[in-house]
Amino acid sequence: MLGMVGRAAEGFYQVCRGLWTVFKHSGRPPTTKEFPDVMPELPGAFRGRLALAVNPETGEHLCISCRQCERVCPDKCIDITAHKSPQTGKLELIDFKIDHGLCMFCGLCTEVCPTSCIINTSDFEMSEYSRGALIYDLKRLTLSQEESAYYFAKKDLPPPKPKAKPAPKPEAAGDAGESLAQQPSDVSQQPGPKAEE
Amino acid sequence: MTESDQAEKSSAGTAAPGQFGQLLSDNGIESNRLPDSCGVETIEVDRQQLENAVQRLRKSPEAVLDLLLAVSGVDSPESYDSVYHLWSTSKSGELVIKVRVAKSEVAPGELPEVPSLARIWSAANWHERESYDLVGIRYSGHPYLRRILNPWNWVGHPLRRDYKQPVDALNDKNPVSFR
Amino acid sequence: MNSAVFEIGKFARLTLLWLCIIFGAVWGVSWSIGVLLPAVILSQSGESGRFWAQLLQALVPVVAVALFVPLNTCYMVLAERRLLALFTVRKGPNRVGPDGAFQTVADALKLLLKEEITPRGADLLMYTLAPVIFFAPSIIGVMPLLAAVSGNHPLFTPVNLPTGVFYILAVSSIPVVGVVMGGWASNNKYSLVGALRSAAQAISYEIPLLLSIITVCLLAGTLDFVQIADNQRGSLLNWNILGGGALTHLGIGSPWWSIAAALLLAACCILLFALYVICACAEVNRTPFDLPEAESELVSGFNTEYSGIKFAIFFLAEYTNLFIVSTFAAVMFLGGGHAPFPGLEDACISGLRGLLAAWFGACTPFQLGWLVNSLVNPATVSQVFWIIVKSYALVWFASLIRATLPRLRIDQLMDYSWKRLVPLALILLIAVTFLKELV
Amino acid sequence: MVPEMTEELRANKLKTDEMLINMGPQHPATHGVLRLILKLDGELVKHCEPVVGHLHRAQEWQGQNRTWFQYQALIDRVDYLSGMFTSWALARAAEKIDDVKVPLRAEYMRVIVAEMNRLTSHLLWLGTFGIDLGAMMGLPFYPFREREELLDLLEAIAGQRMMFNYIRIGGVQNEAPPGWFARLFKFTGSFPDRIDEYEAILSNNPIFLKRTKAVGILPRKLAIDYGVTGPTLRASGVALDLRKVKPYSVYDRLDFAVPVCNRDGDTYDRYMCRIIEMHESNKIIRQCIEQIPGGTADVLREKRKACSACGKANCPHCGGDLAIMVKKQNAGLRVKAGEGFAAVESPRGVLGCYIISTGSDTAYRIKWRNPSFSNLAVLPELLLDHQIADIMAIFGSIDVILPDVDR
Repeated sequence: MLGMVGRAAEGFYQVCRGLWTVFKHSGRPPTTKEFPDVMPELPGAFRGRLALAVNPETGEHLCISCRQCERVCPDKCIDITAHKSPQTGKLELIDFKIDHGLCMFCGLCTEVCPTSCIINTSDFEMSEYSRGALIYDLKRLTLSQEESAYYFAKKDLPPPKPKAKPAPKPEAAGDAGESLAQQPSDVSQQPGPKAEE
Repeated sequence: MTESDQAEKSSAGTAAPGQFGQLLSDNGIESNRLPDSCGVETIEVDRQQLENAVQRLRKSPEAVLDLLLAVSGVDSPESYDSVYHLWSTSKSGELVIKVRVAKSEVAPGELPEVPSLARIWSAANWHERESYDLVGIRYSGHPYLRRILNPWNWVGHPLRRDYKQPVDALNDKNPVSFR
Repeated sequence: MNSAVFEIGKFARLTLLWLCIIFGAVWGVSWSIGVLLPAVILSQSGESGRFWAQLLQALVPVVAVALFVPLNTCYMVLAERRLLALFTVRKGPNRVGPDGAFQTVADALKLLLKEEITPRGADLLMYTLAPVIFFAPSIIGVMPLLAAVSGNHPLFTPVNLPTGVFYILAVSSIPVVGVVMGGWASNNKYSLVGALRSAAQAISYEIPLLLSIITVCLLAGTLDFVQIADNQRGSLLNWNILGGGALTHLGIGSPWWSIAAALLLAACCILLFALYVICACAEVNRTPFDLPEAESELVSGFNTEYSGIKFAIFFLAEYTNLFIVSTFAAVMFLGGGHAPFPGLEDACISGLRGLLAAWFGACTPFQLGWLVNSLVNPATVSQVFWIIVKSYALVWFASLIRATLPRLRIDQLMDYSWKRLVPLALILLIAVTFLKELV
Repeated sequence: MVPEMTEELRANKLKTDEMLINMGPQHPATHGVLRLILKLDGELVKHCEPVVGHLHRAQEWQGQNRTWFQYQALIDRVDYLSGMFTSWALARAAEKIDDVKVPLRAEYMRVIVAEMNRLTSHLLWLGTFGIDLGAMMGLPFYPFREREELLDLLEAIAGQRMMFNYIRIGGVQNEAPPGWFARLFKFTGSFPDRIDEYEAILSNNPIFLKRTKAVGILPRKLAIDYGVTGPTLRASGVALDLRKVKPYSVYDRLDFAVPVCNRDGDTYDRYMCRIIEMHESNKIIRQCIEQIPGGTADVLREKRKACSACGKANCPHCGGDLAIMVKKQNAGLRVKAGEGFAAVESPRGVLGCYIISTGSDTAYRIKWRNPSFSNLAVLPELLLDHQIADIMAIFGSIDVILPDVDR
C-alpha cells in the first residue's frame, strides 16, 4: 500500500518535472525563421539554382563549351549547343539550357567546370507556374558582372584569368544573346529534348 | 575479360583453403576457394551442400558465423551467383560464400534454382525475396517467395543484364503496369 | 530573452482582444435583447407588447450561448496554438489579422467552404446526425453555467437550475453517443475502433468524475451552481479545493483534532481536484487520454472521415466541452466568480475608481458614471472576470499537458481508471464525509 | 463489421471475428510508405505482414548505369536521414577495391560529419518517437531545434542540408569554412544539457515507462537470427558496433563507449541506447576537433600558406595528411576490377555496400545491405499479440527509414 503511494508520488513528481521543463521553454526565444520576411543567411557552399558566371572584371563569358558539365550530370539536365566558329576555329557557345525541374542540385557540374563558370547561386526561390518555365536558357542563366563578383567572393573561388585570345571574339552575356538572335536557325535545328515541354 | 579471368581462377581452384574452407573440408564438405574479396575469405560451395555448409559454419564453435548480413543475387557473365556475407557477432570472422549456377544449366524461360536459407536464418527471408525479385534466382524451399520491392505483377527481373524494360510499363491501360 | 517576453506579451494582447470581442458581443447582444428592446417595445405599444418583450427576454440565454460558443472556440483554438508555440519555442499563427488574431476565423470559414465528403457505404442518416448529437449537449450544457458565470444576473436567472450540477453531469454523457454513431456510420475501421475506444473510455472515466463531483456537492451541501459558488465567498481559504472553508472556521482555541481534520480535509480536496482534472481530461479526450482520435494510431479516430462543416462541428463541440469542464471546475473547486483575495481586489477597484474620477472628473463625471452603471454592474464584472480567468487558466493548463505527456494505451487507460481512480475516489468520498463532520 | 443475426447469435453464442486492416501506405505514423496488413482481434494484433517497395527507386540499377562520380551524388537519397553513411559505405567499398589511402585529415572530417549526421538522425528519431507515443506537441520540437543547428553546420560545409554529397571516393568534398569548427565545438558544449532536458520530459515519465517497458521484447537470439543490427541489436544485448568491433577510419584512436543493454531489449532499452549514443557521438565530435591534424580550418590555411613553396609530395606540413582531396580528379574515376564488401555503422545499424567492379567507370553490380531492411523484417515477430497502440511504439523504436528499405 505504502509502496503504491510512493510510486504514485514519484510518478506525479516526474510528470510535474516534465511539465515544468516544457513550461520553462515558454521563456525562451522562438526559433521560427520568418522566411519571406527575413531571408536566411546561406553559406557560400550552398547549392542553389545553377547559373553561369562572367568574368567579374572584364565581363566576358567564362563558358568555353567544353561540355564537361553536360557529361557529368547524373540527371542529364544540361543541354549545350555550341559550334565551331568559322572565323577562329574555336568552340563558340550558342545556347546553354538547364532544366531546373530535373536538376537535383548535386553540384557535380560546378565541380568539374574548368573555368568556374557554372556555379550554384544562393537563390532557391524559383517556383514557376509551368514546367517549361523551369528550363533556363543562356540569357536567364548568365549572371551580371556584379553578381559574378559577389559569388566569386562568397564562394572563395580563384579569380578567372582573362581569355588570352588574339582575335576579338567577345562572348559576354549580351553578345551571346545577340548571337542567339542572329542564328535562330541553328537553335531550331538542334532542339533539346526537354525544350519541347 | 577480367570476369573470365576470375572464372578461370575459380575453376582452377588452386589456392590453399582458408580458415573456413579448411573447417568445411574437415567436416567433409567440399568448397572451392575463390580469390579473396578485399582480404575476406571467399569460397564457392556447391548448391546441394549449401545448407549443410552454413549449418556447420553457424554451429561450430571455431567459426560461429551467426549473422547473415546479406544475400546478393548477381547476374555474372557466365553464371547466376547467390552471394552470402556471413559475420560473427562474437568473433571477428568474416566469410563470403558464393553459390553459382552456370547459365548453360538453366533452360531458357526458367529461373536458376538455389536452396533457400530462410529456414536456417530468418534474415535470409527478405533478402532472398529481393534477390528473386531483382535478379531472378528461385530459392527452392522458401516459405513465401514473392516479389518484395517491385509490384507483385511485375514482369521480368530488372537487375538482369538482358532485362528490357517493357515499353508501356508506365501506361495506365496496360494491365501489368504498376500505376 | 527579449523576444520571448515579446511573444508572451503578444499572447496577452491576443487574449485581451478576444475577451473584448467575446464579452462585448455577448453582453451587447444580451443587453439589447433583454433590456433595450423590451423597453422600447413596452414604451411603444404598452401592454400589448408585453408578450413580445417577455419572449425576447426569455430568448436572451439562447442567443448568448449561440454567440458565445463559436466565439469562445475561436479564441480557445487560437490560444492553444499560440501557447503550444510558446512551449515549443515557435511563433504560432501570426499572419491573419493583428498577430494572427483572426487565424481561427479564417480556418472556420475555410472549413465551412470545404467540400463535404460522405464515404461510400456510410449510413447517411447516422453519419449526418452524429455531429449534431455530439454538439447539442455542449450547447445546452453551457446554459446553466451562464447563471453561475454572470453571478446570477437577472437576465440569466431563467437558466439557473436548482440542480445545475446534476443537469450538467446528465447532459455531458450524451456526446459519446454521437462519437459512437459517427465512428460506426463512417464505414471505416479506424473510426470504428476509435468509437469503441471512446465508449469504453467515457464509461470508465465517468464514474470517478461523478464520484469526485458528488464529494464536492456533499461538502457544499447543494446542487445549485450559484449557491456552491456563493458558499466559497471570502478568500482563497474558502474555496472547495482547500476544504470549503474548513480552514477558516479554525480559531485559536480549536481542539487539535479539529485542526488536523481541517488540514486533512484540505489535502483530500486537493487530491479530489487532481482526480477531477484527470477525469475531465479523459472525458473531453484531451491529450494523455486522446485515444479515440489518436493521430499516430487511428489516423484521426472517430472523425477520420468527416470533413467540412461536419468536422467543424466536431471541433467546435470538443473545445466547448473543454471549456465546460474548465468552468465547471472553476465553479466547483476554485471559488467560482469570487476573487482569491477580495480585500486586494476591492483596494484595486477603489484605487482604479479614484484614478478614473481624477481622470474624467473634470469633464463629465455624472454622465460617465450613469452610462457605466446602466450597462454593467461592477459586481458582475468582477464575477465574470474571475471565473473567466480561472477557467481559461485551466484551459491553458490543458495545453501544457498536451505539450508534454505521451498517450496512454487503452488497457492501461482502463486499468488506471478502475484500479486507481475509482478506489481513490471512493476513499476520498468516505474521508471527506467523515472529516467534514469532524471539523 | 455488423454481425448479422445468425443462428449462433440466436442460440446466444457470441460470435467474434478478426478484423483485417491496412495500416498504410497512407498513414500518419508509418514513417513514410510502409503498408502493414494487420489481422486484429479487437485491439490485439494476430498477424502482420509488412508490404514494402512503395518507394523503390532502383538504386542498385542506377549504380550499374551511372559513373562512380555520379552515383555518389545519388545514394545520399537511400537513407535520407543519414546520407553521410551511405556515401561513406560506397566510398569505403570502392577504396578497398581500389587500394586508395585516404588522407588522415579527410578521415577525421568524415568521422566528424558522420557523427553529426548520426546526431541529426537520432534527434529526428527522438522527435518522431515522441509523436508515435502521442507526445504530440512538446517533445518533437526540442530535438528539431538542435537538429536545425547541426543541419546549418552541415549545410555550411557540404552545401545542402540532407543530400550532402560530401564524402567522396578518396576523401571528402572540401575543407570546412573558417570558423566552422569553433561553431561546432560550441554546440557540442551545450548539447548534453539539451539531452538532459529531453530526458526530463520523457525518460522517467510514468506514462512513457508504461508504454515502453516490456513492450516489444526482442530476444537476443531472434535479433541475430533476423540480422538485426545497430542500436536495436545492442539493446538486445549484443555488443556489435562496427566502430568498436571492426574499427574503421580513425575510430580506434577515439575514446567512446558503446551502450549495450545486458538483457533482452524492449522498447525502452532501444530508446535508452539511442539517448546514450547521442552523448557518445557528442564526445567523439569533440575529440575529433581536438585531434584533427592540421588543426581547424583557419590554422590549416596558415600552415598551407607557410609551406606552399616547398611543393613536395610528402611534405610533413602540407602534403599527405593535411590534404583532403582534389575535386576534379574524381570525375573520371575508374575503380579497379575486383569485388569487395564494406560496412559502416550507420544510425540504424550495419550499412554495407557490396561492389563488383570490372574496372570500368561504372560498377558491374552494387548491392546495398541496408540496416532498415533487416530491422523491419523482424517487425511481425515483435508485433504479435501486442495492441494497436504498441505497433507505433515498437515500429518507432526500431527506427526504420522506408527509403532505406525500398532503395
